[in-house]
Amino acid sequence: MSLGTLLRRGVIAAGALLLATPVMAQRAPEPIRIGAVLSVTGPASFLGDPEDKTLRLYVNRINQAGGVNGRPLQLIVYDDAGDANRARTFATRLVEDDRVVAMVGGTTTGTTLAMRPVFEDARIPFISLAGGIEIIDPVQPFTFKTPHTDRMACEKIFADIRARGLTRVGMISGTDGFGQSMRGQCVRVAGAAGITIVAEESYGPRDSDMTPQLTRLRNATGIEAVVNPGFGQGPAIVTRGYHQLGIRLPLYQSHGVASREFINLATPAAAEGVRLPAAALLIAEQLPANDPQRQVVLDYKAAFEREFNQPVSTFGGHAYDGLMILVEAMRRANSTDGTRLRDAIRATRGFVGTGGIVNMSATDHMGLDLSAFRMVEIRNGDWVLLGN
Amino acid sequence: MNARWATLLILAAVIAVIPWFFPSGYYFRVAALVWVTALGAVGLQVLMGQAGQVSLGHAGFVGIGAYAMALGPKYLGLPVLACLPLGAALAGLIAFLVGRPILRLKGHYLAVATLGFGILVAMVLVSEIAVTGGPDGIRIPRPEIFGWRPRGGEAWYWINGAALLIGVWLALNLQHSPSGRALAALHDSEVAARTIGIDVARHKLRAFVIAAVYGAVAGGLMAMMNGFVTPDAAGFLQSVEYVTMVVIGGLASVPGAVVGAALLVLLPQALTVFHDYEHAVLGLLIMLFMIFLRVGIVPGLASLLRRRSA
Amino acid sequence: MPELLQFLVSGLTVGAVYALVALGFTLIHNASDVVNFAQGEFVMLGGMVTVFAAAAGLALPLAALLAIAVAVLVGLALHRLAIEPARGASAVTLIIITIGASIFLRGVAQIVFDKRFHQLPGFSGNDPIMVLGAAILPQSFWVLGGALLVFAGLFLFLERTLMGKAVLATAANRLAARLVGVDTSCVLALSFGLSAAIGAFAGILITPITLTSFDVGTLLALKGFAAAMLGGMGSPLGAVVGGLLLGLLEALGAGYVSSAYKDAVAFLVILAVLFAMPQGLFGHRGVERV
Amino acid sequence: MSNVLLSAENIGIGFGGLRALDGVGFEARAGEVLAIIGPNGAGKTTLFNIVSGLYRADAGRVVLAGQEVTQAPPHRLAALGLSRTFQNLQIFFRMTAAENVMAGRHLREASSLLADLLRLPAARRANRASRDAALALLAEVGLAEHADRPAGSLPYGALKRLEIARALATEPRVLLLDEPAAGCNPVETAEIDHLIAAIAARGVAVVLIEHDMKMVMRISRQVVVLNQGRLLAAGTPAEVRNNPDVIAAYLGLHGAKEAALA
Repeated sequence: MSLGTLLRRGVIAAGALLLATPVMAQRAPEPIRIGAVLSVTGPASFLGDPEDKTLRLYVNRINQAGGVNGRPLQLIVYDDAGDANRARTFATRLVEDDRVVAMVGGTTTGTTLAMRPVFEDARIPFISLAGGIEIIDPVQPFTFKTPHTDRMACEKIFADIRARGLTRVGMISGTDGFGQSMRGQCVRVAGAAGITIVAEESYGPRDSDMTPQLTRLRNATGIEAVVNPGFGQGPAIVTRGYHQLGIRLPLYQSHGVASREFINLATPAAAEGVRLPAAALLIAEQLPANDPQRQVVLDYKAAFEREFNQPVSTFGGHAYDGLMILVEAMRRANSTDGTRLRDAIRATRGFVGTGGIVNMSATDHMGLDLSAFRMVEIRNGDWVLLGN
Repeated sequence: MNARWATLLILAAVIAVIPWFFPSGYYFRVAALVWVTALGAVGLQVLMGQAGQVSLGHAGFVGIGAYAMALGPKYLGLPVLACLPLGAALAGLIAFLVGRPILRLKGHYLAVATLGFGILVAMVLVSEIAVTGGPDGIRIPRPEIFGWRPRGGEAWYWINGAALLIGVWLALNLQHSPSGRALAALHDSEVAARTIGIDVARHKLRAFVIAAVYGAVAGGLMAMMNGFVTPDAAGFLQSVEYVTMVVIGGLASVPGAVVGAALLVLLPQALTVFHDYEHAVLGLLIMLFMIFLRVGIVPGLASLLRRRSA
Repeated sequence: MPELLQFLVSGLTVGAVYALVALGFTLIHNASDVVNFAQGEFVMLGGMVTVFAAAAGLALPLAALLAIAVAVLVGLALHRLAIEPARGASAVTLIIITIGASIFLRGVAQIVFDKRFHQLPGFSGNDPIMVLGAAILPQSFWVLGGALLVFAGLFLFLERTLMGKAVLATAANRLAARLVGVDTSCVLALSFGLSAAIGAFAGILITPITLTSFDVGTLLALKGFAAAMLGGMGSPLGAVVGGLLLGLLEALGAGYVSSAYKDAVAFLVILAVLFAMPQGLFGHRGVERV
Repeated sequence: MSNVLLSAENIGIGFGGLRALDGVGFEARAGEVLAIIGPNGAGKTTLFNIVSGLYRADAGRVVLAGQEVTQAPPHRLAALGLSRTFQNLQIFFRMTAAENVMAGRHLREASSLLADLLRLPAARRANRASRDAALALLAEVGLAEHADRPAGSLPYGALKRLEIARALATEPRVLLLDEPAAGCNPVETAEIDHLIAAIAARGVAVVLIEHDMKMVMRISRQVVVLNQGRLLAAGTPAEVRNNPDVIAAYLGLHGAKEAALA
């Protein structure tokens, strides 16, 4: 070995140490590497944290059950803290350094859009957990998503408002990506749904008090219902303030309010009567016995809550769906080749997830329809499924 | 003046040699990120280290530069590359306009005023969704340089490396020039600087504009490299990170800004092994660095070496 | 009119918390020139420790006391382990140390507690009281009353006790204070402990209204810092006025101007004040000594 | 008189309720040393701060080389030929001694920001010229061997002279020296003494605040005495020395103190 190569190897080793590339023990059979870049901390940790927990939990369970195609899964998770630039770097790391065969994750629409070109260039399937419709519209060859789009949430909410004979809506939305993206979709579909948006307010993702905005909505004339696109603690504070100010109009939250934690944070008294479009997961026990999703959501809920001692959220459920769609596709394709895997994911039909029944196609990389959403109302501190 | 050439030579050598040891494209990406972040930090070093004026709004200018790359092509139909100088000029102009009143403030008051500026920029980027795409960000078309389309980490590694080299060269030139001396003078004693004929307000403003232009160019390059930008690029946390880079590397030192930037870009990559403990370890390391090398890494190590050899 | 009253109450409640955070900034700054960006983490500790202690079965008052004790211990440790070893370093170095400390504390909190949001029940229930058409939460009275208590207590401490006078003397002139026998290092430790206690207290009071999580500190530190600057760094009165003013500005900005730009409204007013009064509302306006 | 370079007329300033200066003035002539004396708190440094543009007087006017400059900022005054030193040192501590003086060449450096950034020949020429000038001035004040030492490492007496060198670097026509010999030993004082005389001999109008009476009497052509912000006396050293008011208010008080200490 020449001095040059020796030196070179030394520096590579030092560099590897410096960048702390996980050194993997060589085992047979070679594990299948799956990547995830999630916003485990930062402003979107409300979404990213349960996603992270779910992926780890289920990769373990799959491995205990013998892995996929005789090979164990290896999950590599990076935390982008909600920052798109950081997400992009980790995406490159997954593709170039960790050599993952697929990616589940991308907590927010912003980080997903920043990472998408990396996976598209590398021709590696990328299943995003973010809501924005622009992720899959127009369809990109290798990019999929599991959550319902915010457009669907808006349509579902507006349909319910119309069913109550109301048309004039006030909106208060978070200025985070989730809130603004959904706000935009609601504005876009309002006309077609026969809804007029007569007043709009917003609040910062970390704001601690929304009474001034709500006071303005209360005093705006002609509002018949209020919609709150947002996630995390914001909707809880909005709901509290709404109740505190004694506003009696129907209040609609979004699918971003995706966990029983919301009722606790908002207090059951304030949350009474709030309606929202939710995935089956929230109302697992109330699903009729013949509902195809019942078993899946009950199992996921039980597993998650037993493991982490905290209520499930639909965001964790999106991660579950993403991972399972990928695993099924791997089994069907019996391959980890990017394009074959992509074709297999695209061929997903009748997959029963926590979010709904997924039917993908070349033109639909999400595969959910409006039936995936169920309208629920909070009564006595619990979700109640409304008859569709 | 020898130290100036030595710094440039070492930096050029590092940029030229390390790719040789990169095991994968990911390393190009990270190193390219180091160079472009360092470019932004060098700009802040001119303002904070050389002129002694604090800014908690540096990322605001980075954001302006980055969004110019998206908005120029979208609304003015310009080629992306043309937007780089345009964004820099715009950032410089904005700095010139807001700098005049803001720079009358001193110390913490200046910090809070620049903080306010940065927050305002981020707020506009988040709120004016129709123009900026809002919190989910906006795409940037791929640039074309005489028919060549830089793709992937490696191309950007060289582009950003070259930009950093130029940036460091300019900053070092400035430091050892009449203008740089004027900045150093007003940094040490504004009163004395004024009485020897230095127009303190004008020179502070120059440093502010220079920092803004550096920030905008760095932001523009980063945006092109990512092909995407979100308002986080202009966020308060980014501004704090830039300040931390400059201080941790050594306020008085141009190469210090590069070292500080390298540290703060590489650490989060290295600390992923700690998973949940990542932030705790990062905070701990920042504290330890500042406690044990309080003048910053580069000047701190330099004086340690000098003491050892003496 | 009820609208205006609603905004005022809302602004004062949030502003009281900003004022308490700004007060913490001021106390530590006066004793050491350090701008302690970990101040927001004390607020976080107050809320989070109370929530978790209460969840573990401790009575709320005891949980609150425990939270304050924990925050004070953290404050003292911060001083002893991070600020004291760097004594003599430049102000900006010390600031970066506190930024590191804030990242560290948040990182530890995220492991010790969790990454979720938590709430506390209102001390006197959650049913609003209607005053002239404005709905006021009983917790708002707790926040305002508690803040008032802190302001009064601090005033008495500074003006009426020997230790308080030592703090004031140190603030006025550290060298002179040391020469007349004030143990300035002890004063500094005291300031950290006191700031931590005040921060934690604010955190406990506000959690029933605003909820809490491991990372609520960053934004509060930012707002508290701005409030302290608006009032004039170094002036406890300035901190209080600055905090309340900032809270009011945000509420009125959101109520009358635009909710998307309410923070912008607040910052524009701060900038305007600083342009007219470069040392803040109550800062020292002494002539530059040459 | 045509050779009056700097005149301050009827200067007044108040801080809060306190009248720090009231109706004070002086005329400094080319080639002469004018001393301003008075007990501590008499307002001497305040007068310097007004004349050099750091404070704004609320009454009176300042004329520099025939041009009214009452509200002019310090950097403009410097450009018009006024320079000063400080009682409490205002050294650029992060620079070397030579760089301190080079900074004083600021107004003489014909180099643009662009040239400086790109290190064009203009910038290099300016650097070289400034360094040459600085070394010459350092030699003149006796600091040649310390040129490349960090200013922070120089002893107090040397820093006093460094400030003078920096002020001279602006090529002033009027030089204000605020206690140049304070804290210096007799040898250093004598050196400064010679230096001041040499500066005046070049035609510079030197205005001096000093407590060392021997030095004042030795080198000044005129002496202005301030007491509690008012003009107490003005004239030649001999006139002032024999002025009964001065003896009573200033020398008497001072002398009594010195006597008590002796």
